[in-house]
Amino acid sequence: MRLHEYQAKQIFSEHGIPIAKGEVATSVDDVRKIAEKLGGKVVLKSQVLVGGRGKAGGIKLSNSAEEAEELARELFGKVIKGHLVSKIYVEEQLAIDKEMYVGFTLDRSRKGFTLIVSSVGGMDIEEIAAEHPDRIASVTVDPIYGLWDYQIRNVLYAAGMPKEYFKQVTAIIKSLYSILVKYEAELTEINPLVVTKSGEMIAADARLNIDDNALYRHKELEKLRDYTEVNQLERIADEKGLNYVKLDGNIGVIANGAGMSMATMDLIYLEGGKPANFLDIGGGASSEVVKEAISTILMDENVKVIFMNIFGGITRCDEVANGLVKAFSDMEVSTPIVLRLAGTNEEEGRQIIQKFVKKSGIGIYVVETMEEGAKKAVELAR
Amino acid sequence: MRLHEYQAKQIFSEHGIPIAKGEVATSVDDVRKIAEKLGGKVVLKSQVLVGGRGKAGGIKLSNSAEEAEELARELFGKVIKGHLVSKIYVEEQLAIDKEMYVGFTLDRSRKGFTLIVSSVGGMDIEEIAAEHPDRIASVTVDPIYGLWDYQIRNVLYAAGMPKEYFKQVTAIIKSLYSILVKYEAELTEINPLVVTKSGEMIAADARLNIDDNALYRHKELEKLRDYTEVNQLERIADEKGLNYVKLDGNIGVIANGAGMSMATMDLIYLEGGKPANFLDIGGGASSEVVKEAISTILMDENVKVIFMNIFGGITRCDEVANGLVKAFSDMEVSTPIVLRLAGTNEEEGRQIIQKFVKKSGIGIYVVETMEEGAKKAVELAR
Amino acid sequence: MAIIVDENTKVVVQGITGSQGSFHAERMLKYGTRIVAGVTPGKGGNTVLGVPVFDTVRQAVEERGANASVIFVPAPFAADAVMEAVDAGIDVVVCITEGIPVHDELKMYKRVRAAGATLIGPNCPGIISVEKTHLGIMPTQIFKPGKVGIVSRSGTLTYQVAYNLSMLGIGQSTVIGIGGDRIVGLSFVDVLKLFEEDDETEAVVLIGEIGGTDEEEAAEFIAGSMSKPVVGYIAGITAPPGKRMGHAGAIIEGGRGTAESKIKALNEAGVEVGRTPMEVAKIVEKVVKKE
Amino acid sequence: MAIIVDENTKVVVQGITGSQGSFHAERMLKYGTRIVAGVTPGKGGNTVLGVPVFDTVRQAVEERGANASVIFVPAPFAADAVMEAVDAGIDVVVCITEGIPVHDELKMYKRVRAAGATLIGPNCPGIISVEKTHLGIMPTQIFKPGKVGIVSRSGTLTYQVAYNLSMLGIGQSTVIGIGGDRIVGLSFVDVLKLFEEDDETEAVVLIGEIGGTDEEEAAEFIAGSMSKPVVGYIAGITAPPGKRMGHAGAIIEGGRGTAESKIKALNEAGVEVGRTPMEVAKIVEKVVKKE
Repeated sequence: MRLHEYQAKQIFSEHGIPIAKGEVATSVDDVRKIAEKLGGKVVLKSQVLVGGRGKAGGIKLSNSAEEAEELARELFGKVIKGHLVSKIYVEEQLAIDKEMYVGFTLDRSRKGFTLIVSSVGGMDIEEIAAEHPDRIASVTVDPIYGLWDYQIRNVLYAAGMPKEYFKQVTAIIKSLYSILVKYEAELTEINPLVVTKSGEMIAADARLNIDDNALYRHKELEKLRDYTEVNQLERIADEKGLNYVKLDGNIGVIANGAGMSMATMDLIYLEGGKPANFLDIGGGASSEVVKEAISTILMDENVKVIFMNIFGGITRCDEVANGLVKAFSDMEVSTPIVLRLAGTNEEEGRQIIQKFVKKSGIGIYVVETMEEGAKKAVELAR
Repeated sequence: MRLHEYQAKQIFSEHGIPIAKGEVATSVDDVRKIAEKLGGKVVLKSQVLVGGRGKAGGIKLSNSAEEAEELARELFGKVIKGHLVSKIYVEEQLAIDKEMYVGFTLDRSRKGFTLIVSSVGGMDIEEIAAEHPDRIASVTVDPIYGLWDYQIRNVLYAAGMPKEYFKQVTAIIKSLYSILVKYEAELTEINPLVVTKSGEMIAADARLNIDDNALYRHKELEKLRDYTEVNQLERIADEKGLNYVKLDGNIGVIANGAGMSMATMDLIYLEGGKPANFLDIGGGASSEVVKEAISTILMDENVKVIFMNIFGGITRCDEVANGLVKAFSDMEVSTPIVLRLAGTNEEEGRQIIQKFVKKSGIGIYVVETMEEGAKKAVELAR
Repeated sequence: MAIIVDENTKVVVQGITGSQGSFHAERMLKYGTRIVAGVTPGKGGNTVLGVPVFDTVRQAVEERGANASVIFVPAPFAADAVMEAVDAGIDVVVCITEGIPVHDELKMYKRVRAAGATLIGPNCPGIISVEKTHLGIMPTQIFKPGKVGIVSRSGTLTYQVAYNLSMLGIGQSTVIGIGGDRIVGLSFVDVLKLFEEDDETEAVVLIGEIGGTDEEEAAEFIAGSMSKPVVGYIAGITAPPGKRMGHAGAIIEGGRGTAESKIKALNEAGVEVGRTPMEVAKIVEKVVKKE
Repeated sequence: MAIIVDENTKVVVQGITGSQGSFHAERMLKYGTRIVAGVTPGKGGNTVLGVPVFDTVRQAVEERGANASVIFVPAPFAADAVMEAVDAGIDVVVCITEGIPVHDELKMYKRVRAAGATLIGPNCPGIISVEKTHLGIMPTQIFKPGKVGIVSRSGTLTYQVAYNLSMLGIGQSTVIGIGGDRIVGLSFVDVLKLFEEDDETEAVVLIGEIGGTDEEEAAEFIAGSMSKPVVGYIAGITAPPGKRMGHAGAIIEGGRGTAESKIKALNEAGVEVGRTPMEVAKIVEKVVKKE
């Protein structure tokens, strides 16, 4: 779960990382009031959970409360890289002398959290890495031993950090690491970390991504999840506990396992079709989950056919078949279903479907292989 | 640094470990008031930093505020195993159904903290180990990985803990470990951990020893140090940063290094004398420290002679000699000094002393070996 | 011979009294897996499926000689179960559980490595040494004994490929799902090394997916140190960048870890990559017949 | 040969610009120790005693090939310095610093062991391989080359015994102060093993003190696995139980770790224990002459 800048900044501030004065607004009126309070010279920052919002026009400078009001009117309701602006963070403008970068990110290959520091900033870290390779340095922190001062020193020296900033930036890095551990983040960064003309070091942006799997231990953060950002269907799927991503094709995809789901989508493309979604029912799904998966996909009006591709391991084919039957019994479904069942309790599953099709006479096409299924689904979607 | 029961209990309570209602009192009047507040049926517990205070008469049961007042009058000013009672913790009486033991202690040999649990309690852990070996179990926690639930389960099963207590005792053990880590304790224990007749689990005593070397990171605890407990001379020495323990002989001992100090004491005993103290000036002592060491020892009226036994490594003999000269220059000293200097800058040190003795004519006996020094000191003490 | 586990492996099932645990324990027993014990704290002294249940893994090791474990406990307790297994001296830990917090997974990984044990998973289907033993949740009926090893980040895709191979008459030696999470106990390289040394394995199928750089590292190893033929499959060619595709393993971040980069790396290492599971099986058929 | 360090050991001094660091670096250089670098964060680029100073140990290793380190940094920063040294690939870390919190010491210990490096100390006088190299704060003039190894928990007592030995004409091979803290990098057993294998060592002096069970464990090792003669000394025979005698190593807790128990264990292992440092030297003389 990615937090909004204003949410992350509150947490940063609670852990001693200096931030600029600012407040979040949900209306044009709020923006004007906050801008007045801050003396007019402010930045309006669209709170959208996507990178590069500045370049995409999501960040505006204003010199007066009136101007802020006007800019807010433009920003609210605007769509930045597919994300609707419904909150604006209004912050005092900083007199920037220098921009830098600090951040931690999960490192799959080194099995730890990698601290990345750059003594230049204000652009994507990838750009910094490409343009200033001598000003960026990193070290992987072993989660068993935690972060040690020498690691910070090594990185600061290697990134060419001016010595006068060592103390402040070290304190900020230590706070970031505490936040990472405390909230079980998978990524946290400050880009840019700003030095103002008066010599203060301030987090001018704040990013904090929490591990979804750990949210059950951080109920206070789960409340911060912003559903206004998310596609309506994805939100419903999330509430049902389904792993669903909306796409723009017309073939609904249901599979078990992320790999199988992706492979199914890949096959549909290979056959010339376009998937309407990614939906992984996970391992060991109950018939209830299967039913919910089908009903979610049917809410997508683009869907002309559903391809269910199940290879049972921990998932049992009879459960899947029962879910399918339940879905069809509870709802009026006219969308055809291409069904491929293999693996654990395959026979039982097939028998349930055969019996049901015989009785109800509805359009379930049972196929033998996934290749055949993809072909059939693409054919039906035309 | 060992905390008093009432101090440790406050910390335990802040970390979710249930304790009985109680308050600390420094006067008979206080005791009566607290006892009244608690309904009369209370325990009076002398706050002395020594084990076995119960058997030594430091804990009294009272049935009324009046009785509490009377008992308090007896307890205040009493000396329990050499410790003066100046504080009494007044606590409600518990209806005890069962007593158990839980604690963590630094394990030098296994390089971690060993969790010890016993499903019987109310006596010293050594006694439990001897009398109920099948009811006591332990596991060493690797400080790198921390405490895991399975370790607690293993110990509880092995100690024959009744299953109905698992949940509560697990929570208490986890809190104890958090306290251990947070405050850098070297030992923390609850003995007895009590189950009341109404089924509550309560820490009836509380022990928390903090690593002295870590106190600089826990200023809030350093304030809790109770000097009323400590020998006046030891307190002064502690304020001067000296490692001093008062003993009951008449030969003042100053040496560098704990091993050397102990060896010096051992030698004095072997020669038939008795050391007045242990005093280790540590490694690399300055002349100022040496001077303070001498002046501290001279405050002990029993001291008839001082044996300074220095073998310089990181300590420089010239610094020691200068300290000695400073002490003699600033104070009027009639106590004879036996001095043995060897090691780093030995020659420079000896020259300083020779020059000073020549000039001032005071009683410094320079010896060649520590054996000779001990012999001379014992002789002078007679 | 088989890699990591064989017919002599003595298995303890952690979480054997749960619905998943008992369902799959029964299937494993039917397959011939030597399940010597189960563990569920608080259920010690019972018997499930004829298997004695203990409160702790230590007891299962001491009293029944267990040397491998399969873990079915829920995510909040799974890391603890792994730590318990390793501490009790278990050599091979197969963690089926999905949804374990990544900070826990890192600690598990470090502990297992420090102890010199082997962790398969988490979030994996387990391991099968065909007709010898099965530690996991695979649909065992699809496997056929033979000489192709399979290593995979995806559970269901593994079954799919094994199924296709079996249909073509090509059997498998050992099949391992290393797990789909970002932090897993075994890397492709770890398993490729074992297959390279295994007498019973003549060719290997590697099933990867987008995210991470494990496939790229495998390609490097294959180019430098593998003598046996490897056939690849990469899922997620059409996954839109930046979208989260199910389990955490499948994120494309910053251009690294794309299907293209993985396929390119494998091709450059001499690995033919099939576009569908069926195509993979056919390439294997070609490669194995050539031998 | 000498144990742990010799004339080829390339030393970096961490904290070389401090008063203790520079004082002892100078003494080590005079003794012939190959100090190739110093480290003080923020002082990189300077030169002290002709030795180049770096900001990080990594630089000292990369640019000067340092493979051992002597640490003089203050207690609050000492654990960090040890971690830095190990991480930079240093094989032998000698930590002189006194007063390090024990929770830090445990982490140091674990990290050093995991890396397969050697930690001497903390709170120790260091190590000297006589007339070859000296990493520490010992008064080098008292040592004489020879065939007796010394291992000790106490700094000054080590000097005392070495001094007495030298006066009797008995030289030393390597002398190690393992440190007086409760958690130190090397145990008596670790060092005894090395002396047992060292061609240049014919007899060993073990100097222990009250507290802990390291001497008891040493006795067990000597009885079972030492062929060379060992002579012992235990300080603290007269220390009152429960009183804290200076550094943390010297607490008598619960009857274990008393001088009596240690002397008894050593005697039973065939180790003669002297009552004074001089007596120790005389026993060694007798033992060495007998050989």
